[in-house]
Amino acid sequence: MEVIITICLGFMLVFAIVAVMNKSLLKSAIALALVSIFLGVILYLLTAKWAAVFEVSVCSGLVTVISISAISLTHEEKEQLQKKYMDKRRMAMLPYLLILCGFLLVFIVLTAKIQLPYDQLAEPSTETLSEALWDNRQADVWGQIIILLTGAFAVVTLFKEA
Amino acid sequence: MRALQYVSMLFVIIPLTALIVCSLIKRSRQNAAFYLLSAFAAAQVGLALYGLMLFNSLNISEYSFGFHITQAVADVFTLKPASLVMLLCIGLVSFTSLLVAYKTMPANKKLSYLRLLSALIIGMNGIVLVNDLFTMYLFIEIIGISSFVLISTTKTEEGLESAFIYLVMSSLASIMLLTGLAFIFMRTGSLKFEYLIAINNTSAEVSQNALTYLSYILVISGLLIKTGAVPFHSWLPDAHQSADTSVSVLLSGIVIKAAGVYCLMRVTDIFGNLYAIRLSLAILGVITIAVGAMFALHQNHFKRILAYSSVSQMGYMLLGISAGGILGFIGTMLHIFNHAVFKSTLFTNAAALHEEVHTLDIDKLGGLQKQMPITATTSLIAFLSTAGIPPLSGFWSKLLIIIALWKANFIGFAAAALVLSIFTAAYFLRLQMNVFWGQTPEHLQSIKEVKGTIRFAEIMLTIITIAVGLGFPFILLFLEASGII
Amino acid sequence: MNFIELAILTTGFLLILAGCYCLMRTYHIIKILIGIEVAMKAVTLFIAYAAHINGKIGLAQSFIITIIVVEVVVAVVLAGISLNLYKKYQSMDLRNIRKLRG
Amino acid sequence: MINALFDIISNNMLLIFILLPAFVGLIMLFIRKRFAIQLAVLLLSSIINLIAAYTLFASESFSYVIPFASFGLDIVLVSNELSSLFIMLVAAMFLFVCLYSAFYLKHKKQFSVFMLYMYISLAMLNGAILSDSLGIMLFFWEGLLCTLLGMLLINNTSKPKAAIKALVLSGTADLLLMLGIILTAYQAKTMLINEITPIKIQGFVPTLGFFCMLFGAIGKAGSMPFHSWIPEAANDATTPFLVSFPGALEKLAGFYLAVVVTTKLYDLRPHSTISNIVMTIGVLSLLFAVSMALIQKDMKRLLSYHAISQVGYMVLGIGSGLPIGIAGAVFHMLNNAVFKSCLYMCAGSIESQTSTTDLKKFSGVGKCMPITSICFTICGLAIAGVPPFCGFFSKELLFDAALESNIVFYIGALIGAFMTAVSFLKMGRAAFFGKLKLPEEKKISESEAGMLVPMIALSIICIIFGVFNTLPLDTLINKGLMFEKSFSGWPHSILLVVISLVVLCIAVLDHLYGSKKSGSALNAADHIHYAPVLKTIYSIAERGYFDLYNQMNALFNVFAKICVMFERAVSFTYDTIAVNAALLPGKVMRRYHNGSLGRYLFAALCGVVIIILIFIAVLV
Repeated sequence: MEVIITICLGFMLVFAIVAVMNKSLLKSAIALALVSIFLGVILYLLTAKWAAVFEVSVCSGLVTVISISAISLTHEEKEQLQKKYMDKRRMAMLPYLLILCGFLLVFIVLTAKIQLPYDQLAEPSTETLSEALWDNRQADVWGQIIILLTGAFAVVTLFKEA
Repeated sequence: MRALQYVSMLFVIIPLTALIVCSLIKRSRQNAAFYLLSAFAAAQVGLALYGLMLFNSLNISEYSFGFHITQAVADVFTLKPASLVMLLCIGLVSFTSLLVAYKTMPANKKLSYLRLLSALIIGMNGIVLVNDLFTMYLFIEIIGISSFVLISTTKTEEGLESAFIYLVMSSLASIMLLTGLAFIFMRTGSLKFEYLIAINNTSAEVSQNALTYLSYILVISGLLIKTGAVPFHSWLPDAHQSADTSVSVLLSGIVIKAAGVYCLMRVTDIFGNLYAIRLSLAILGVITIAVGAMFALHQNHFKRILAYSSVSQMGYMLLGISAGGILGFIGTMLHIFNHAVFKSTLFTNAAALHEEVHTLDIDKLGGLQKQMPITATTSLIAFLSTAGIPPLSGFWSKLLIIIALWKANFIGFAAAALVLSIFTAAYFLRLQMNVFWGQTPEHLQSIKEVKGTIRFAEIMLTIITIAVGLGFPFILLFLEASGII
Repeated sequence: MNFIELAILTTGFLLILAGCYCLMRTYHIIKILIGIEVAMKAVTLFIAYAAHINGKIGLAQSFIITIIVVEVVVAVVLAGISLNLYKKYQSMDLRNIRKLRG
Repeated sequence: MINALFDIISNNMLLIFILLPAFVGLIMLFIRKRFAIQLAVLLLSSIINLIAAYTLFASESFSYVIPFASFGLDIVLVSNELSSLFIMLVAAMFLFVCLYSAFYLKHKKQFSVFMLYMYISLAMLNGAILSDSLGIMLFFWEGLLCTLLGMLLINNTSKPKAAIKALVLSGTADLLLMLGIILTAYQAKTMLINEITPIKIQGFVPTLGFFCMLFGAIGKAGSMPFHSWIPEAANDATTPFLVSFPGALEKLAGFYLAVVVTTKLYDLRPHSTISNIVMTIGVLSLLFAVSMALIQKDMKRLLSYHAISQVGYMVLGIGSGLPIGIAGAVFHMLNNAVFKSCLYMCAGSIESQTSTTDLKKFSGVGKCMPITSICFTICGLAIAGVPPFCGFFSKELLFDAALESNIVFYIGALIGAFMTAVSFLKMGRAAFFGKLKLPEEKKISESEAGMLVPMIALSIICIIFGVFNTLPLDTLINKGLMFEKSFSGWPHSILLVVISLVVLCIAVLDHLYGSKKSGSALNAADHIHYAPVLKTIYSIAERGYFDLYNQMNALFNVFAKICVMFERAVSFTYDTIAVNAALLPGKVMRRYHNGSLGRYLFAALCGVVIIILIFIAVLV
């Protein structure tokens, strides 16, 4: 399992770099969707199955749809795009930066012997998602409903003509 | 106890009802919704005062409640005297905002404004009632999203731009906040306040972990962005300047405090009042006071000066939090309340000027004392209160904060806070001189004093400023009796 | 710290770095959305792994689902604002949109 | 029943001094256009206040505590010898200035607002004097600042230069005071004045605390370098304001605190370095202000500079740290309140008739306004220090103290006395004697009786305090300050008296010579001028050789010019250097805010780094 997770992490990083650096926005959006999908796989392997479903369907699906529709509604000339935004040039440092920071991070963690902050404080619980959400986190449910309603108002307000 | 149960539930139910009513109502009936929401906001003020009295008579320090649909549902909200003070401010500022919006908001935007306002009120009520870090994050997001849309409601170029900047900055805040929360969650397995406080009080030595400290830093930085502390403040002046004035009242009056300062206060408490956290808040507080004031000295837009003044005042609240202890707590709460009152007054004055003169550029204004006496006087009183001149309300909260800093051994910071209050006086004097004093230019001779709801709001808030300043001893005694102190 | 912990920690922070770098360097509005999303993925990863360590997987799933809902709403609002900006400026270039200064 | 009522009143007596004026002030706001009622309320309330103050002065000392929030902010009001003395002086002066202001502002629009401010100032003043806790005192002190601002702003919002200057300068002084209070409370571990044993001024913190408190106190009284709003106010504000604030009430408030600072809070040793520094400030303030006064041509402005210069005398006395100096300073303060407000009243009286106080525009109104001119003469003689008027005795005490400290201070004080006399001779003769000249053709007469009554009363007090000086010195001041030695009676050192009189004579001669030379006042000496032998000498003299007056004049001119330059430098510091220093960082930082999102995010990340660095610094 650890091997698959590691491979997925690697893919996530690679596609994240693609999403950030690519000059074509469409490809960026698709790379982002791929990042989401690999994250979904990792979530599945970490036994967060409901979360994995949401991640794959909503994040890699809905957010991609939103960004692609935004891109297509506001399209600019393609050649102009590359000249104007210079994304590739401006982001050229990113891979090197990431490699450098990655090594630095690993170095710091290993030399300073930093542990993940886990104190055995919490007892493992068998609480399922529905119990957690509906019984113990009622406020989150209220919050989700309200935030969706707010989103709906936002759509009404922002997309309405004039 | 029964009364307290109903009161506390009403704080959730009232704005929820408002939200549902506003989402269902027809556009032709929007004025009815306006009156309803105003009544609700006023009711919230009354309920908060009543709640404080109940706490006083019941002699308890907090009250947990939830909506028990089945037996298994846990208590998810906690009411404290401090949250009642916040609820009072929320009600008051929302009421003011409604009074201002009645005049300033274009008719075709009114309904969206009402809907988003009720969502915003739910977010703010939620944030002061929650007892869980993650739920706190969720309500911060609700506040954030409704604010972005409220700022861009008028769809001016400036409004959209500032909403965009605000959105990106608060996304950064969310990322920091959530990363921090993830590590805290990793360590403790729960994000409930009481649980975290218990852990931090019992096992101090286990927290000696670099990632735990990193998580604290990230959570605090995230909240500082929401507060608008320097150097996290860049979004704040833009947003406050370009939103409709009724929205600026909300943003400056309560949003940055509910989503920023109040949460910081809770979080500092939860993290065990670490010296490192308090020191960083104190240093950033002084920087914020100084830089905010220096920026304010150079602005030419009435609302932008007020926005930078808000930045500067946030610094005092950060200092109050960093002082810690009961005195710092009281000082910060009172400063939140006072700032809510006097900054709303000043923004209401801005609305009055905009209604009558149609510009907020202070170079084009001047000598309006004779033409708009009420606006000029209320602005002067609010300014004196901001500068901390007794016996107005602002003096007391600043005094308490400075005494608290002194007692917490932050003597240098206390002195800095004292000295930097000169700047406050400086930029407000400049404002007052350029707008209200001096010669009246030719084209402003025919200006009339503003009428209706805006005038009412100005007078109401000024009376509160003066009354709180004069009646401060009694307020402090009452707070002492009701168990906040 | 074992290998998998180190891998997740490093990848997470690098993703956040990539996202923030994108936010700081790009001139395109939609790229900003992509930067935010990339960083949010790292957050989700952290929370899921936290639950994997301390065994509170139910709780963590409720967190993740809530975060996803928030993410979507933020994306919608951002898209809405950027469409409006496009209508005003006929461009998605952030360098044009600098009216507020000082 | 009546006993119970009496008990309640006497128990809450100290609150009366704060609540009664505030209440009366509000009443005044609502009575409009009925001058009789206004006057009645005014007289009644001031007299009640005076009687209450006298009762307080006659009774034993006691304190009254209002429980308040529990952080050492209890309202503790104390009536002891010192505070009751000042309460009484304030009450007495208030009666006079209020009466005068009422008649001056009769039927004017700003009457009720002005009276509201006056009464609230009285309440704040009483509160500041009575409160025993330094924190509460600061509250009342700042309240006084608010009313000051309000009074300067009445119907003058289009040119609020003086108001802003006053706000900035007094605000700075108050800030120093606040800092001083913090430092004092830090050393003494208490805020209550009565619990503090005088702190020794040794080391940095006590010295800083002492100077902060003293500057805060004398800054309120209008000493250098917090003075420059007073001449400004002479142009902008109404005369009743000048009569009551720079003339009387602010001096009382400032000096009450200065006395408290030097006798109760800090242990100011005579002949110490600190004492010398304070006395130097006093002498400089005195010389500076008086030479500025010498060249003024406007009555109100001239008087305002004298208001500053007299503070110099008082600081000189206080700074000496000797009992005779402190008694002299308090006595001089009392005298100054009397004759300075009377002089302002005279100026106001002239202004009400001629509608100007510019000496270039009018002269010789003495025949039309005999009472005013008599009052002015008496008070002018008193301020110049001519026996047997009150100013003479207080100045002699101060000279004594100055001589005992250092002869340099004595000489400085003498020069000050000389210039005071010269400037008053000039002003008095130009304004009241000689040929009548008016800015416009109209008949002028004496001012109305209501304005004259306080003037006459104050002039009589001037004489009484001089002739029967046991009354103020023994009965009032020695009781208030609890000195055992009596300073009353004729000054004990005849030599000093002779020197002072000689100085006065030189001043008169100088004046006569000068006015003859300029020919503006008297031309009686013409025949000497053109006498056969003397003519040549005069013609040489006129060219300016070996002319002592000319030499002296040149010297004074140079000195006056230096003073003007100093004044300009102070203004420049306030107006330009300080402002630009405050503005510069903002100007630089503004460039950062240029709408670039990347920059904003970068700034935020820098903030995170700052916090991380702080954490590392604290934890590692």
